[in-house]
Amino acid sequence: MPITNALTTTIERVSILDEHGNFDEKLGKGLIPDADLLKLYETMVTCRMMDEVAFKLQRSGRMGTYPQNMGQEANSLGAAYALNNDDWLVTCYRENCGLMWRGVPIDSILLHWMGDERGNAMPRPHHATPIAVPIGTQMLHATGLAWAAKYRGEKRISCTFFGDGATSEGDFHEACNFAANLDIPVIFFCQNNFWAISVPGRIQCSAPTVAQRGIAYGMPCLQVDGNDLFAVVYGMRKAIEHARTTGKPYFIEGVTYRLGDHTTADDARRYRDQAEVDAWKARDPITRLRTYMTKKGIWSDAKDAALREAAEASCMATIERCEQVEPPVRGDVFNYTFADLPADLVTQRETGHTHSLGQDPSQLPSASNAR
Amino acid sequence: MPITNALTTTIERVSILDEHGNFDEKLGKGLIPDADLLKLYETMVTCRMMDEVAFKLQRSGRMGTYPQNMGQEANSLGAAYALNNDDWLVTCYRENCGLMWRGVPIDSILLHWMGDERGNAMPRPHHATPIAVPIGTQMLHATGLAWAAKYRGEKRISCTFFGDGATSEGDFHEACNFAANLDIPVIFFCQNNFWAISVPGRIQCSAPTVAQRGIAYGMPCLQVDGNDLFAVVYGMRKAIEHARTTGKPYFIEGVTYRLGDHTTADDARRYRDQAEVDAWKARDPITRLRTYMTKKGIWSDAKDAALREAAEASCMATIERCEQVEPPVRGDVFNYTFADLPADLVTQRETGHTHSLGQDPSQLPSASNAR
Amino acid sequence: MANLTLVQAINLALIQEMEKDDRVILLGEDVGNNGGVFRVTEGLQKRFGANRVVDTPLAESGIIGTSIGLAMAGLRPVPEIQFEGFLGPAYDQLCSHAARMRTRTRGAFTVPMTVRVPVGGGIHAPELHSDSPEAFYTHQPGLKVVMPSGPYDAKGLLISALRDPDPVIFFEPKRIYRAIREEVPEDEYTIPIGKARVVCEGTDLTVVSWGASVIQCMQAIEACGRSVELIDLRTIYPMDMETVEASVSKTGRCVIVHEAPRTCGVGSEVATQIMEKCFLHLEAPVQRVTGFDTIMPYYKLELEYLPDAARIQRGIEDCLAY
Amino acid sequence: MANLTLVQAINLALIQEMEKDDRVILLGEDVGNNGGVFRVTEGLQKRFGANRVVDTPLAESGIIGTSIGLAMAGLRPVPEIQFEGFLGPAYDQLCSHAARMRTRTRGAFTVPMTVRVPVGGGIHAPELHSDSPEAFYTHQPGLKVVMPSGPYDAKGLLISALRDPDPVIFFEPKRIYRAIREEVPEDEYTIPIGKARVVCEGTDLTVVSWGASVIQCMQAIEACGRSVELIDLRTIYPMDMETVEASVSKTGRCVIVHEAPRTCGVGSEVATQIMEKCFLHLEAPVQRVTGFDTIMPYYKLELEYLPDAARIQRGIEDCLAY
Ligand SMILES: Cc1ncc(C[n+]2csc(CCOP(=O)(O)OP(=O)(O)O)c2C)c(N)n1
Ligand SMILES: Cc1ncc(C[n+]2csc(CCOP(=O)(O)OP(=O)(O)O)c2C)c(N)n1
Ligand SMILES: [Mg+2]
Ligand SMILES: [Mg+2]
Repeated sequence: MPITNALTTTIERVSILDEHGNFDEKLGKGLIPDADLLKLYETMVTCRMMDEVAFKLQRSGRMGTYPQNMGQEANSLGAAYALNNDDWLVTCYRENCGLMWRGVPIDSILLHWMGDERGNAMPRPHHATPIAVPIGTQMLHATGLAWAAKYRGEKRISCTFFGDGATSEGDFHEACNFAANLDIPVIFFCQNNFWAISVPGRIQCSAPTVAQRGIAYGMPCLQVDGNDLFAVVYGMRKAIEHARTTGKPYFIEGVTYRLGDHTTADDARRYRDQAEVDAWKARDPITRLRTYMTKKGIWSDAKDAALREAAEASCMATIERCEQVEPPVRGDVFNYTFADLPADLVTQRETGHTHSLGQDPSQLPSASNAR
Repeated sequence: MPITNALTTTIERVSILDEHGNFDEKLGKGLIPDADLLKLYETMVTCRMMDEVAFKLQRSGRMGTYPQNMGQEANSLGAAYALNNDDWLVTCYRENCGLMWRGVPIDSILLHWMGDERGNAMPRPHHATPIAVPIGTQMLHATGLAWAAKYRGEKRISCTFFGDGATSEGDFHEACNFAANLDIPVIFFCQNNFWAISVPGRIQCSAPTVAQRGIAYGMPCLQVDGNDLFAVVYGMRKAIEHARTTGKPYFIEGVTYRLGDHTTADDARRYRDQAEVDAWKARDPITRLRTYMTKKGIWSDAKDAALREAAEASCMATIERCEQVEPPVRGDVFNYTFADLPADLVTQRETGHTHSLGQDPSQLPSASNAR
Repeated sequence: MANLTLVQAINLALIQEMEKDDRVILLGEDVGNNGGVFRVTEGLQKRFGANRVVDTPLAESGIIGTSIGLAMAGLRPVPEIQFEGFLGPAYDQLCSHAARMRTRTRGAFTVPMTVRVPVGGGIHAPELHSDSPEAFYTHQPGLKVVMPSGPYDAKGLLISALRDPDPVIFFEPKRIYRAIREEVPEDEYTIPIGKARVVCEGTDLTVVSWGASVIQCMQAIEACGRSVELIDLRTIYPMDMETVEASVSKTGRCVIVHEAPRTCGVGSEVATQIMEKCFLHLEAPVQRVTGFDTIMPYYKLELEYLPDAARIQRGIEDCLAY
Repeated sequence: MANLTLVQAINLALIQEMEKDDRVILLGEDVGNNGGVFRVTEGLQKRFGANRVVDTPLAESGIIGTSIGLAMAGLRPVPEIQFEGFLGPAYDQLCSHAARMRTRTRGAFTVPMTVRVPVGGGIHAPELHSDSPEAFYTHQPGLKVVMPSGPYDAKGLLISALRDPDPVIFFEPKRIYRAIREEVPEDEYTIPIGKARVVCEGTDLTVVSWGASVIQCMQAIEACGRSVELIDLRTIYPMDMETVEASVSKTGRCVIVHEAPRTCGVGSEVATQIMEKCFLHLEAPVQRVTGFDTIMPYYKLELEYLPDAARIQRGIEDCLAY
């Protein structure tokens, strides 16, 4: 037989609670207990509120460049919910909701965007890594973290998040390839929001799905409606089961949309149509859940109003806490460069100068402020 | 429908003349006219002979590290045969046979491995790029070259070669992704020889095929028996047709094997079984073609002996030519750094020194040798 | 003649060269429809078409690697890397290929490309958006490195870069993208790569700097009230040591100012060459006022890191007092 | 105590540390079954298992990036990059992440890893197999850079590197992998990172070098017949300027020798710091005998490029004659 089949493969798409309120009982029933659902919804609303508050703060000069998560909350939240709390959560910057669920103080995230490294000092028990700024680089760390767990015989896995744009970077490829070929249990979760700043998704991946990127590595791949918390949880459970039992990676594409600008430094009206945004607003993961819970009788407009009020108050309190954090001291420019500072760096820190004639430590410009 | 199909895709494998001498008339008939076949065979034999001669030369200290092509000749040869002579051929270092077909002087290739940059001064009309040493990097150049052709409205495409190991590099991914999403006609040809020095293929790609790497980009992909010149030509014709008519890329995996060591600096016995090598010797692309041509009555043992003798003589003549090339001059360390040398580099060249007190150009150590 | 910002001057240079030479094409992340995140390429895609101003996938090695191919084929690609911190993934293609192509092929292939890169700190940006990596590319043979300090120079230098037969890294100090305006002739003019500019003459001490720091140097010089000569290198490689040597031979003292970390920064090269060339004229050791040998801090502390007028002034005064 | 090559000394150090500390794991291309292309990791996979000595995919960014993750989780990965020319693809992970992790997380995450890299020319290898990129990693804050010049130092320095809480780039001069043997104690010993070694004492001039060049320096010193002090830096960052300063303050003259290109090479940093610290002692400008500011040529010309004993001798003599 001169032409034979070398491979046939398929990718499935999961949707449970769709934008019209249809709910698939077969897949969805019992997936998320009502009590959890309420807490998950609460987290989403708080996260959304934080976006709004942070945006306003940035506009009034009290916050640096800030990337809103608006519209994408269900992806990281569903993942954090399905994972164990000691699985590694290796995120980019649109996973605030998942981090909040994990218990990472939102203060950390805000401090980071306020230009303060202390925001990245993620408390160890959360098993969450610092916010990743260079696109596409953090997935390799996720692979390394899960590899370390495997080496030590721990059951811990990694779940790493990244955008559609990030899948264009070479590091994305290398992370998937290491995990697939060295048998490392990593869940690669792409939040496909169809834009990388102003560049449309087809420039990053003109294939019918982003999920099929996983086929290159022989990974099982799945596409889920990323604005459907149920679908995300369903997909994550499959992925987690696979990763834990086989020790191998899994690829999930969450189809979603960022409803806001890329960051506060961006103006998305320059490059995309309002009609597109409106269409996606109708698929908002929060609205969808609210309608579902209301129909189910476990939620009401009054409860929602109360929740929003509480969320706003809590966000404002967080902001105020962050703004009251003592400013970092000049010495911190130096203190974390190495565990032990070389003498030269000590001198630079003590003098505040780099020129040699200025490096007489007895002439400290502000000795008190140095540490 | 909660679970829907998002993608179904298949990959085919082509084999026309198999290792047992079976020839598929349906696909193979008329694919390569007999007259061409004889020339192609001649090129393969010469290429193989060059490997043997270069190997011996290296052992006697007359040649630097040299990577033999043994066993893989059909891939690049079939490609070069199917391509137009002004399509870009962007190779790694196991494509001597294709370069020979293209007319690139074998002297160039040898000079390169003899540690002489003049070997890389590929004559422009051949549309072949210099030998690529850093693995996985040249495919991006292929994409850029084809992009330039597209920009200028030329019909020229690129065909780039790389190993299974190279598909692990991030640059491989970026090259495929640029071509796929920016609509650039590049044929990505992976010579899967199952080894990257001592590392087995499954560490580079544990998926059932390397070809499926192309699915990630929505490219058509094909696996061919890379030791079957007919299958390679068949696959290349499909790929060329696709690239020229759609302006888009195509992915081919040629399944093959390197019969020799990785390079003359390697000893493959350290990491692979002789049994494996022997099994692949039985699939040698040259033997296969010879048997076929003999059966067909267009070849004979006597002709073969004569050819080998002529090939050996021609290889020895080439070697001698290369060894008689004037040694490069010291000035050549400098002369090609920029189109116009900065004054500082001129001084370094004229004096042969980098220390400032040695930089009085009137004290030329060897003024005559500087240019 | 118009009063332009640096952003506008670069935009103008690009327009003029693209109109003259259809081998010039722009590519990068967000350079097309969006006109670049700093709006440097604003309006260019509309004007020249999506074939000549191309939004690429988010992959810096891909941007530089395909640009190398484009250049090998005879075009003159102008890739943009969105921030200097994202040059990292492109480092290999720049240093292993772009820089080496002419040498390793004995001129059979060349890479006439201009890599545009916003550079430096002071704009309250997130991490990796405020670094100054010019020394890396200066140490790599085969690359030219340019960094203008104002709109006029930017236009003239960029046109030279676009016409250069070899790869040029063109660093654009983002801190002054819009902070200053200068008269920039509409007419075409070039400023040669490899020529420094004496910003102001002086007799007591020479300050050597480049990029946005030149502004801080001017403030410091003003503040210290002495006769200080200021040299803006403009091109970092090839370095115009002739101008520096002439100045330091006259003044006998020199302070070098840059944002990058001190160790193995470009300042050490300038200082060493001054020692080599002006040894007998030197009345004090050459001083370096630079970023610290630490990671560029997040923005709450960035002004502690960047050499400001006060630190420069102190350097000048300590050097004068020696 | 055995008479070992550099390769053997490193192999021994790895064995001893791996036996003591199961957080140490090796990874890279061909390091396992094949024992590395230079056989530095020979026998280690057999001894410690394929879990601790891991053949990875052919991807340098992947090797360093996953090592960062391994280190963040508390292991002590020892990635090998097969040749220094292939550090390029890993540059971003090294400089954007490994170097910054402690700073950017205020110590919450750290990267205790040792990147082993064969370095330098002189072995008739193909292109990108003969470069000396130490200056790039010296300029990047947050990394330590080590380069031994012989088997004894190699073992002691490597053990220090493996125990260091921060990322160390450990360059192994491949030219002397097997060219020299030294007595190397079987017992565990460390050589501190950041301490230079005075190879031989002298009064007329100081030579500062590191790596394989130290051998050429010794030949040149012998040939010139003067009292020359030779300092082997051993660690390039943090740099032991105390030792250098003490020496040059005594001799008043200095020649720095390295294989890398001169411009912005480590030599310029050493020279500048000498000027800063020994200004009044200097009797001649510090001299640099280095690779040229060109691409490292293919091997037919590599000996024209590398500073050999004759060029070093000439540098010493010109400096002495000044
Ligand atoms: C390596 C690198 N290149 C460029 C940038 C600038 N940049 C920041 S976000 C972004 C787009 C990211 O798109 P995507 O991965 O889809 O994530 P999204 O913002 O859509 O969530 C770009 C280009 C960067 N941060 N890092
Ligand atoms: C970037 C880079 N890393 C490592 C090497 C060293 N090296 C040379 S060839 C090779 C294996 C290549 O394997 P593959 O791509 O399968 O090609 P093959 O040799 O099998 O034809 C390696 C690791 C290199 N040349 N470049
Ligand atoms: Mg996106
Ligand atoms: Mg291979």
